[in-house]
Amino acid sequence: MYSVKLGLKSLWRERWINILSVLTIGVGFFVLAVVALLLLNLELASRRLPEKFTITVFLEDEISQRGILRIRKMIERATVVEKVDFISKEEAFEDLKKSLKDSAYILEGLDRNPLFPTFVIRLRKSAFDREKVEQLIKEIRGMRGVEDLVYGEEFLGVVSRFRVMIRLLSITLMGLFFVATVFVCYSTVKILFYRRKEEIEIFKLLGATGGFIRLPFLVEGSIIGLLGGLFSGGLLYGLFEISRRYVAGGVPIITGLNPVLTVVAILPVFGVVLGVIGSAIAVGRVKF
Amino acid sequence: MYSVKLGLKSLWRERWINILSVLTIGVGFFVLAVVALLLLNLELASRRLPEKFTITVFLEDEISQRGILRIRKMIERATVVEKVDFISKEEAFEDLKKSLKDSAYILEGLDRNPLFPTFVIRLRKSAFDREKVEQLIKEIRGMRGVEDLVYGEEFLGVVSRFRVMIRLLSITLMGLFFVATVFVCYSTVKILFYRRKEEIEIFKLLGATGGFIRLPFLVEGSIIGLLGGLFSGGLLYGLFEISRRYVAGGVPIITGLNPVLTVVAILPVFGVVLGVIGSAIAVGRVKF
Amino acid sequence: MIAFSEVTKVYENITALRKITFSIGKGEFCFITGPSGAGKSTLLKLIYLAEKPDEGRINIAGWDSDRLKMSSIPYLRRNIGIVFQDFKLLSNRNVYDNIAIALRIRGVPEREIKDRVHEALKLVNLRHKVDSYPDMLSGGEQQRVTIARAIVGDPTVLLADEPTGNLDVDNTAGIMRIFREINAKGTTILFATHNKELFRHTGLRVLTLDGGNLVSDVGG
Amino acid sequence: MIAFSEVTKVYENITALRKITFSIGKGEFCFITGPSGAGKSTLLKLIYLAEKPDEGRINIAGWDSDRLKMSSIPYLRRNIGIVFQDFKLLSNRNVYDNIAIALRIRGVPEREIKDRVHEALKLVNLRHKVDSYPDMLSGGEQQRVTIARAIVGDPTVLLADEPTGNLDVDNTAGIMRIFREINAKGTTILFATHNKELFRHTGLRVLTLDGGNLVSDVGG
Ligand SMILES: Nc1ncnc2c1ncn2[C@@H]1O[C@H](COP(=O)(O)OP(=O)(O)OP(=O)(O)O)[C@@H](O)[C@H]1O
Ligand SMILES: Nc1ncnc2c1ncn2[C@@H]1O[C@H](COP(=O)(O)OP(=O)(O)OP(=O)(O)O)[C@@H](O)[C@H]1O
Ligand SMILES: [Mg+2]
Ligand SMILES: [Mg+2]
Repeated sequence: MYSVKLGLKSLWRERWINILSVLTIGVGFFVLAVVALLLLNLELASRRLPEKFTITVFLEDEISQRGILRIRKMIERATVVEKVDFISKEEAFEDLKKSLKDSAYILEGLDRNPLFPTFVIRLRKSAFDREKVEQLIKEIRGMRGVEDLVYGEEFLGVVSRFRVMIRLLSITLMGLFFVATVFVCYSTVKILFYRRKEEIEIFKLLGATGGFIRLPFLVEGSIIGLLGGLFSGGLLYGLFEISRRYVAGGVPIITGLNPVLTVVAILPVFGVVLGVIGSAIAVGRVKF
Repeated sequence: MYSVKLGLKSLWRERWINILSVLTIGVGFFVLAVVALLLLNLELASRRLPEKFTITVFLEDEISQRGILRIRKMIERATVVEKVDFISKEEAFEDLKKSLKDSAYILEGLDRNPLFPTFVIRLRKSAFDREKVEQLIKEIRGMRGVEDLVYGEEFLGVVSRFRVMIRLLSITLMGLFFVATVFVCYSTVKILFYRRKEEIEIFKLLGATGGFIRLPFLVEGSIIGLLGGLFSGGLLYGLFEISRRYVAGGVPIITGLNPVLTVVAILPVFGVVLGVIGSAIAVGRVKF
Repeated sequence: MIAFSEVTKVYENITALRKITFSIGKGEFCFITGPSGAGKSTLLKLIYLAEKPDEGRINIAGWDSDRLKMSSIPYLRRNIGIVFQDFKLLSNRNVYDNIAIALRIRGVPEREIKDRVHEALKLVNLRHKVDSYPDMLSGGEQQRVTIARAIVGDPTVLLADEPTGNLDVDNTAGIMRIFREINAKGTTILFATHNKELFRHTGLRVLTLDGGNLVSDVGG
Repeated sequence: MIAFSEVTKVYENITALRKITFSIGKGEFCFITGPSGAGKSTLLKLIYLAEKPDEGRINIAGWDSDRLKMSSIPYLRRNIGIVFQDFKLLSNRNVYDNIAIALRIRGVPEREIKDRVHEALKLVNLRHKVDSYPDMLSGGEQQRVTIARAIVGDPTVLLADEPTGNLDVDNTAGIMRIFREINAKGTTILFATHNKELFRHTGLRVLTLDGGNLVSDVGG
């Protein structure tokens, strides 16, 4: 259709201003993508936190193998539990020695192993739920054969608060950056539109329909969006590669940015969508 | 001068497109400022890391007060040292008890205090220098009255690598974001300039000098930059206030962003400078 | 074909047309004259629907301007060829494209467009300027491109607003000849001009406007 | 005042002016005529330095066009009033500002500008349109604004390119009268037009161009 060709031609005719637009949008996308990846990875990192949180259950010294098994089963049934490890008296002593490191000599004077057999419970990282964890702790405390239980009560609170904060921050910032990028797209297309007001006026007077007028802008907007997306994808991939190759061992904040290649691939699609939406809004309703 | 008035008038005449420009630039600055603050605070946080790094020096059990003083003076003379704390045998034992927490009962069977009097050396956060620290460690080891010395040899390496990485990342990202923002400014002014090509052509034919043609653009560019700066400052301050008030306890990553108010104040100045430079580049040399 | 009844057009503080009534039959060739600011262009704008009347009714080819849906305006305009007083050429397209666009808008196939554009350019003596851009043309050449664009679509109505203001005697005669030929084939023509020489001895109908009033309607 | 010697101007594939030689004295009133595309506008463009000659030399008020520094072009242009064939009005400024801009560029104080703009508007009969924007004006009104802008600065040379193409007989007569008055005060005038009626009985000098050649130079 001629209207489509018109958009393509206009792309070339106004190539300088279009290159500016592509670069502007590209940079916007790039910023958005980098920030999004940083936040996503921060969120992922914060999700890993509760995994490190463990509940240590001290069992009675003279507990039977059967008792141990019974308690283990009880614990494993809870949904928040990821893994349960049993540590015998002897293993516990070795562990303590290791953790004391250079001060391990203080244990030398001991005449007997003062430690208890223990269960170390690792909590599941997904579906981390403070209430359920507290419920579990209560249950374990009530079980026969359990001497004592150690858990980071305060730490637990901190973790879940931190998670909420990170999530809130992510959503706020992502929202802001998204609005900013859409805005850059919109204003770019709007400026293109302003520049062509006269042309549109003439087209209308010559009998062009609304579709004929709108279509070239949509084509142009989508291609500018596509190129902007490709450009930002290129930038991102470049940043990724450079940081991987030239920084000793790689900058983990960047190389660790997990789905970097997925994002690189998605950016152009995102560009086309935004370009079309931006153009549609910028052109608006065609009046005669 | 009329030329200045021209710039002001044109600002009003093309207010819609100018508002778009202001918003675009404002969003650009905002993104830049937020990223800059995040990176700055990450850098500051990483500077605080070595502060937490301590060298623990165990002294001989029977060391004299004089000997203690002599070693202390030696240590204090080193430039990398921030603070030296002396912990007596008794204090050290209490500390150990605390750090063992619920397992402190294991110390009950001890017939004597097995610990040594110690110096805890806190390293200076500024001017952190791995080589000097290792030099100091070597010296301390060689001193009379020193039984042993514990320091995070590996940790030391990690810290300095982390510092380098953070700094590299900051510089790269800041550079990229700066280029992006300047670019948005430039393309905004360039688009304004494109729009007024015809007007400029007419001005020239009527006998306007280069200065007369350039000045309105500089005025307009600087005001758009100023408004963009104010807008971004407002956004930043808004984000700051909202996060302070409505998020329980404040989002530390934002409220902790240290010089937020300074940045809010600097943004408009930054905007004017960029606006003027952008305009000057966009207008370029006036040919007749 | 075109009927005005008691049409008034007011711009902010000025009455550009005051209670104008006239009607033009199919295939007529009618001049509109009057001094600068008389309302000639405004009258044409009302016909091609670039302006709406404040009072009165306009009927174009059976369509009542009041009751016309906005979406059908383009299709009405496709039957009207317009020579704009200020040319309205697309400055970023060459002569060929400026003329072809009128056909492309109508969805005419590209091969047919080529023949018709070249034919129109031949009529206005501008075949050698086919690749030029408007700002590389002289005033008179631009005006002739505008004329070529107006006639290339074989319109049923041709509105010409001061189409010879920038043309010398010979070119003017050429354009007048073309218009007479088109008219002979059945196209209704409205020709706004301040140049009384153009219609003095033709015996064609002349509407004279002055200060927004229709002061005379003679001939035809 | 203005002297062309063997001036040739070539645009890409076309020779717009070929070895043109003539000279115009201070205070002269000279017409330039010829058919569409003859090179009239090109000749004027060479005088106001919008185009450079490819061959030959042009001398304007003692300045040699070859040796003129780019930075002094604005100052030379300030002595030249130009009526552009395509008007070149600023579409985003009203009539007052469009005329005043010519004086503002020269640094004339605002109070003086007001008087002079109103005087110029009175001369072209447009005082009632002082606040209108160009697209609210009829073709002839726009042309008169352009004329007012050209004369408001009391130029030593006035270049008028088809300044009456959109004007009716009465307005044309008015403009011619103004030009004669300005000329009587010492302004040199070059008046390009295809309308032979304008100079037929004036006895003024007429340069005739055709296809880029100077084919006659009579009167004066
Ligand atoms: N958009 C507008 N807004 C306000 N006034 C307008 C507008 N368009 C035209 N006018 C005024 O209406 C009057 C008639 O204008 P019109 O263009 O119809 O005149 P015209 O007969 O074509 O004159 P000309 O021969 O000079 O082209 C003029 O006084 C003009 O200033
Ligand atoms: N910038 C340009 N590039 C190429 N050709 C040009 C350019 N400007 C003018 N020409 C050509 O030079 C020739 C002379 O143009 P010019 O504008 O001087 O004619 P003119 O005598 O003013 O005609 P008119 O009466 O139609 O205004 C024309 O054929 C025109 O197409
Ligand atoms: Mg008109
Ligand atoms: Mg000309």
